[in-house]
Amino acid sequence: MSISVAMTVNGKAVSGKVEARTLLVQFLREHLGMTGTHVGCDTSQCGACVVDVDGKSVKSCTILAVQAEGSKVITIEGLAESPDKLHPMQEAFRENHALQCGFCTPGMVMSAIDMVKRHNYQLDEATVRRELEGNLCRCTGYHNIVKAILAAAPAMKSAGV
Amino acid sequence: MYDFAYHRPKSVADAVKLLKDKPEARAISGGMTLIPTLKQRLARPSDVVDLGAVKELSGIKLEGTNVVIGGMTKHAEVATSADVKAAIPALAHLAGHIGDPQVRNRGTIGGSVANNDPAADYPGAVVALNATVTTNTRKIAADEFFKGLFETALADGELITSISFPKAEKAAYMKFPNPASRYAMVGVFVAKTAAGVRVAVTGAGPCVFRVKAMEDALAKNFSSAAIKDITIPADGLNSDIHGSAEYRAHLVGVMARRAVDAANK
Amino acid sequence: MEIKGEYRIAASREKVFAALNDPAVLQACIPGCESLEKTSDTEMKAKVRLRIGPVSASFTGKVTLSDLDPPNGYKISGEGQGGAAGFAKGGAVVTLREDGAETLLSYNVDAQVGGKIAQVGARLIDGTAKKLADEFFSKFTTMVGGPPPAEAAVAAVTSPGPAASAAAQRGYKHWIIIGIGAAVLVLVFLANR
Amino acid sequence: MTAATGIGARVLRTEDKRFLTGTGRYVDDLPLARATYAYFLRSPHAHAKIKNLDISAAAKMSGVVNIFTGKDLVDAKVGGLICGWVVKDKHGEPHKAPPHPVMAVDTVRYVGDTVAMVVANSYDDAKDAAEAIKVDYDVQPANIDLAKSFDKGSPQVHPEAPGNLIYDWEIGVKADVEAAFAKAAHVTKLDLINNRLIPNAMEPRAAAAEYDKGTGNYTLWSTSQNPHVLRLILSAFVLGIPEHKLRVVAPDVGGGFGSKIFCYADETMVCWAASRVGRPIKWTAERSESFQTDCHGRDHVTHAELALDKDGKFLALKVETIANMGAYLSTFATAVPTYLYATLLAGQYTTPLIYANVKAALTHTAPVDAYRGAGRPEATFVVESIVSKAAAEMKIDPAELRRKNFIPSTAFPYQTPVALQYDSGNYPPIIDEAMKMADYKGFEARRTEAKSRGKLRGIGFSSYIEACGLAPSQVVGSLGAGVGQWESAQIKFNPTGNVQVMTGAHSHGQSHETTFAQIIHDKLGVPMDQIEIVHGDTATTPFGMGSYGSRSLAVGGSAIVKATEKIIAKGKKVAAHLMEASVADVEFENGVFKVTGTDKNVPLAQVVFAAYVPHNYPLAEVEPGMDENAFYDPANFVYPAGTQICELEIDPDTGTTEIVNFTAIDDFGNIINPMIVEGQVHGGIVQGVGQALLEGAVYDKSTGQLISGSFMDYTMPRADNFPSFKLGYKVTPCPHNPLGVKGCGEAGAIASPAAVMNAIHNALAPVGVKHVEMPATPLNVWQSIKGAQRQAAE
Repeated sequence: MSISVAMTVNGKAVSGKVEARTLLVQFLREHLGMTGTHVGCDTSQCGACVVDVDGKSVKSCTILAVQAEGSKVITIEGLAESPDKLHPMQEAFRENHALQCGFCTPGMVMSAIDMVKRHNYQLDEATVRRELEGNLCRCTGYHNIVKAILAAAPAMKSAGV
Repeated sequence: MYDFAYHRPKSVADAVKLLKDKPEARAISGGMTLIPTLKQRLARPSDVVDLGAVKELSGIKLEGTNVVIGGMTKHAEVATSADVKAAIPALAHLAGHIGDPQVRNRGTIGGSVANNDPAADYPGAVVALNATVTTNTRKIAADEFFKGLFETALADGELITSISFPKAEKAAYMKFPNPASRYAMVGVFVAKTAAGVRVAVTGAGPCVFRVKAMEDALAKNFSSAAIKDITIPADGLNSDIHGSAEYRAHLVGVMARRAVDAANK
Repeated sequence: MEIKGEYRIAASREKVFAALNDPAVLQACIPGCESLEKTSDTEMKAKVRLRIGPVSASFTGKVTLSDLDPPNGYKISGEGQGGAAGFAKGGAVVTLREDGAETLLSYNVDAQVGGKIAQVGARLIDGTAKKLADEFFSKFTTMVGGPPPAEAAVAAVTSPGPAASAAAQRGYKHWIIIGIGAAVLVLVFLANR
Repeated sequence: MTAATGIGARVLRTEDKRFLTGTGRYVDDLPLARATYAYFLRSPHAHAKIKNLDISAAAKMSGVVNIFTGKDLVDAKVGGLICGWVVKDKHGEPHKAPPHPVMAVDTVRYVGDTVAMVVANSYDDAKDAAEAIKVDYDVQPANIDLAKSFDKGSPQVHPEAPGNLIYDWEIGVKADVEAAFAKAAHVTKLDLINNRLIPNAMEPRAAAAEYDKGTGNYTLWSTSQNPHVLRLILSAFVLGIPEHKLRVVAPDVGGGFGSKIFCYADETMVCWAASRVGRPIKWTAERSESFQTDCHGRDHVTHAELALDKDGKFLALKVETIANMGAYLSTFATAVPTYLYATLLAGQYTTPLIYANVKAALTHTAPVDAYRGAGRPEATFVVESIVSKAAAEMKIDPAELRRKNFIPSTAFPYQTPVALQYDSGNYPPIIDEAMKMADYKGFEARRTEAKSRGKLRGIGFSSYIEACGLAPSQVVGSLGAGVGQWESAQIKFNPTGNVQVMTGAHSHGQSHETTFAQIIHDKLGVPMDQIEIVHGDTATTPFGMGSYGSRSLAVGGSAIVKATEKIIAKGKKVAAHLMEASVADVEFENGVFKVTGTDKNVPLAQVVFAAYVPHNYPLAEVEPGMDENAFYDPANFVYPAGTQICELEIDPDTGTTEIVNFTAIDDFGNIINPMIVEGQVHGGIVQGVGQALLEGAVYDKSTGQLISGSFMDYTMPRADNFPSFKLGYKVTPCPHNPLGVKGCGEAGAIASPAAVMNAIHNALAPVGVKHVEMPATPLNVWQSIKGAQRQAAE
């Protein structure tokens, strides 16, 4: 069943014709060519596909594109103001070596930003570790991801993002 | 995933009509169970009826001493609701520990309760708090609602519109998560309400169940010491690579005692 | 998965044995059975629609009866394909013993589930089997022996007294009555049809 | 070079920007015009004969472009997949080498064995059609239980390997070891299982291929750790495409951990089919497929005995291991439990006599091959487990017993009784530092305090050594390797002075683009932003062996150094000409050529420009251009070593283990970028702790179904399973490579399982638990405690 779908992705209005079964992540990757959002599993556990839909982080592999009709979607591609001005969370990931192969990174960063905001820019290590439950990383052992998120929280606050 | 026809009704009545007209239709609320199932091609609904636009199903409100939560209310909303935190903090705690943050942002109470996964958390709260499930056609008491593995009293095309939880004097939920999936391997919800003490166990069996012996002991003395010698037989409990039935039976005792201690804090 | 169990039915052995060979009885008792056709004296082909929670799959397959020893029992075996969901196969040795006017049905099941349902649904296989067994034997007992006196039917070999009390404690008497083993038998049935 | 960016500096990664902004390019991200999509039909059975395979209905379905089966490959005379390392058994006979068809022809041998390939206009179309393929299987009994593989009556996996035995291999002299055991004051015996693991790199394996009809050229994009080796295997053994007509590209790759070294059926098929379909083909594994078809790791059953004198000196060690190969021999499978395992059984100790016997078994399970550490984690687990057990039995402090047997720092180079010659090391200061950092002295007080909270606290050591930096070609060649193990580098200056460095190594998380650039910056003085590290494309990089076995820096980095030396040597000749000086008087420092003792100088960039615009240039003596190649073949392995200390608490009521403190002190030789080294260690520790506490591949013993087949049942380490780690370094530079470096990629995973399990046993000893197998899940620990209680009651 072919359906028209329209939404805002990273501030830009986009639309397309999709099958009802098209997942949001497929719409982003295959229809819009935005391949920054990744797919790492088929049971909704790895979190490589996390994006922000209407202010909430969600797994874009577990939501249909048509369910995001009319939504505001933000992906990893929409975070940096410019190639030279990264979002404070991206900057903290780089500064703390919180990524290696980079595959889980987009989802990890999207989840981390959501986490910082939900906790009103105040986090401790235990909270960060618990809140990362929905994101798997096989390279970093999480150590530096935790460090990066803790460092990004005050940076995001002062940057007002 | 097999393709299907997609519908996005705006009212409960429209949704129910669609579900009744199409025998192979499935309702989708948060989709946290249905979409992974569809992705694995383990179901092939002809139609998917998305409840996402049905506004009347969302929201949390206080009615007398009850907290009434709309069926489409997300776990994250229950976890952070000031009303829930004030009235039944254990319920907010439970909601805040379902799945992961992204699942909590999409998954709904109605979807979870209607699905009645044996390892879901909410059924423990519904039974222990003696909640009432309201559907588009009737009200169903908690004890009458959960019937067995993935089985509830809901008829075809019947939708949960809200669930009403009586305020608890004391309550707590303790979960022992499956190490891999983080679903409840054993979850015990203990509640002391105006109507008495209830102990509901999820994850351990094919369906949420109450432990009467513990309830009786706690009614007399609401302390973990009162139930320290009460054991649960392993027969009939779930068993998989993460936990034998014997282990689950043992964990019911441990989690129940910890829940009572937490409720007393 | 290997499961043994025993079940008490308020009917004579002959009657139970006949029912076990009667496609109409089996079809009525097997949850979701859409068709069950005898293709020979010892073979049937069947179609079953399994719906457990979010999962829904159609299985088609065949069932073979062997070692027929009326009215003492038989071996039932078979295999069924559920498309993308996977397959199930196995066999059950069913033995009937007289106990006064009633019959003790014991079974020894060896069942296997494979494919997607085994890979992603491992946690639910045992539970599903139990659920299906519940439905199957509830109906089978009612059809063959009339409604059972609730407590008297408790007879799973592995779970005598404590099971009953456990069940009572939980307030869920009915499913434990069925016993563990029967479940898989039905899963095999189910998968096979 | 400036301390801020040269060797030893904490330089932020060059590659991060693209990964952080979603502009990395992984195989599945490739936009390929007119692409078709492949889906593989896999066997749902562990062992079955294919009686009939009917694709007729599927072929007619909408969107289907083509369907291929094993028979098509036979008809096209496609070769089988190969095992590239010939291990000779104890009688000198080569290992049994059963055929490994790319797709099954008449028999399937594990759940996931490839049966058919559907190529269609969309992935969903391909999947729909695959469901319509009718396969009539005659299911056979399967051999799943490794320990029973050699039993009479066990189902046979291949007729070419009777009794399921691939080889019966040994190292050491058994009689000498037995004689030492006869004189021992104490013998410690240990039976253990090294649990089977599923690598689960976060990017599932993927492949895409395209065929150019005009040139006859194939391009294969693959999630490979070693594109040149993949090309070589496909060309020389499997597909017969001439090497120069096949380009293999491994773009950004999302983690490998060994699992992406090997040549797999799927990528082979995608490549082969591209020319037949006439359109590009894309395939990306679903995670479910990764679980079933990626090569798994570990999976040993071992019995070991350690003989000690009355003072605790090790006299001899004997080890018997059965190693699982799975249903087919993967690319390096035979080497892992032999040369990468038994040769490490000396550990850090002076054990004078060692005998090891390894029998490799076939089972109806997915192939088993190298996984982070490959053989060395298994060896370390045996050695460090039995040493700690001996310490407990003899009531000697576990650190003390280790110290007593350490190879003294004066003994290097040290020849072990199991073939290796350790080049360097100094172990006592490492364990001292680790004990200090872990506050070992305060442990008993912490144990007592934990007890007051009802918790069982334990502490465990693991003093590992590994041999990595694979490897001297002549050594591995003499041991049966089918390839050399050198590495290559090409430094290509552009006329404008910036530089591209082509390496045969491949980065899939290891940060080559940064560390290799640091080497260039350090050696040649080129600013970091003027350096590009190019890897992963056979069309642009010199033939190289790829990245695995912690070899990239020690071997690939050394090749880069060799190439810089050639650049400097050539540059000196050009600079001498430009400065009108003699070459002997020219020195090179900080990117500038100088005439000794004068202030005459010319920067490298100017020399480079002159080399490309040779108007004023010594053309009679020097060729124009500034482009140098180097190949580096190491003189020996490198031998990182270290000590890890794990402290944990067990909740006896639930069996749950919480790691409360984890310390690792390592000697990786010289360090190029400490930030990156730490990252490698963190990741390694987590994979090792994952093995010890969480992860385990579980096959149903009767059906061979992989029941830990998704993240729902295979326990991946998550952030909340760990505390932050304490790391430290001691440095003994490697004496035989120009950087003085060892390897750091695998160390964490090699050492940590033993540290964790020794801590578990230490914690559980007071309640009478004798042995817990990995993974020490809550269920497993609780059952162990319960078993000990039952035994005590009897």
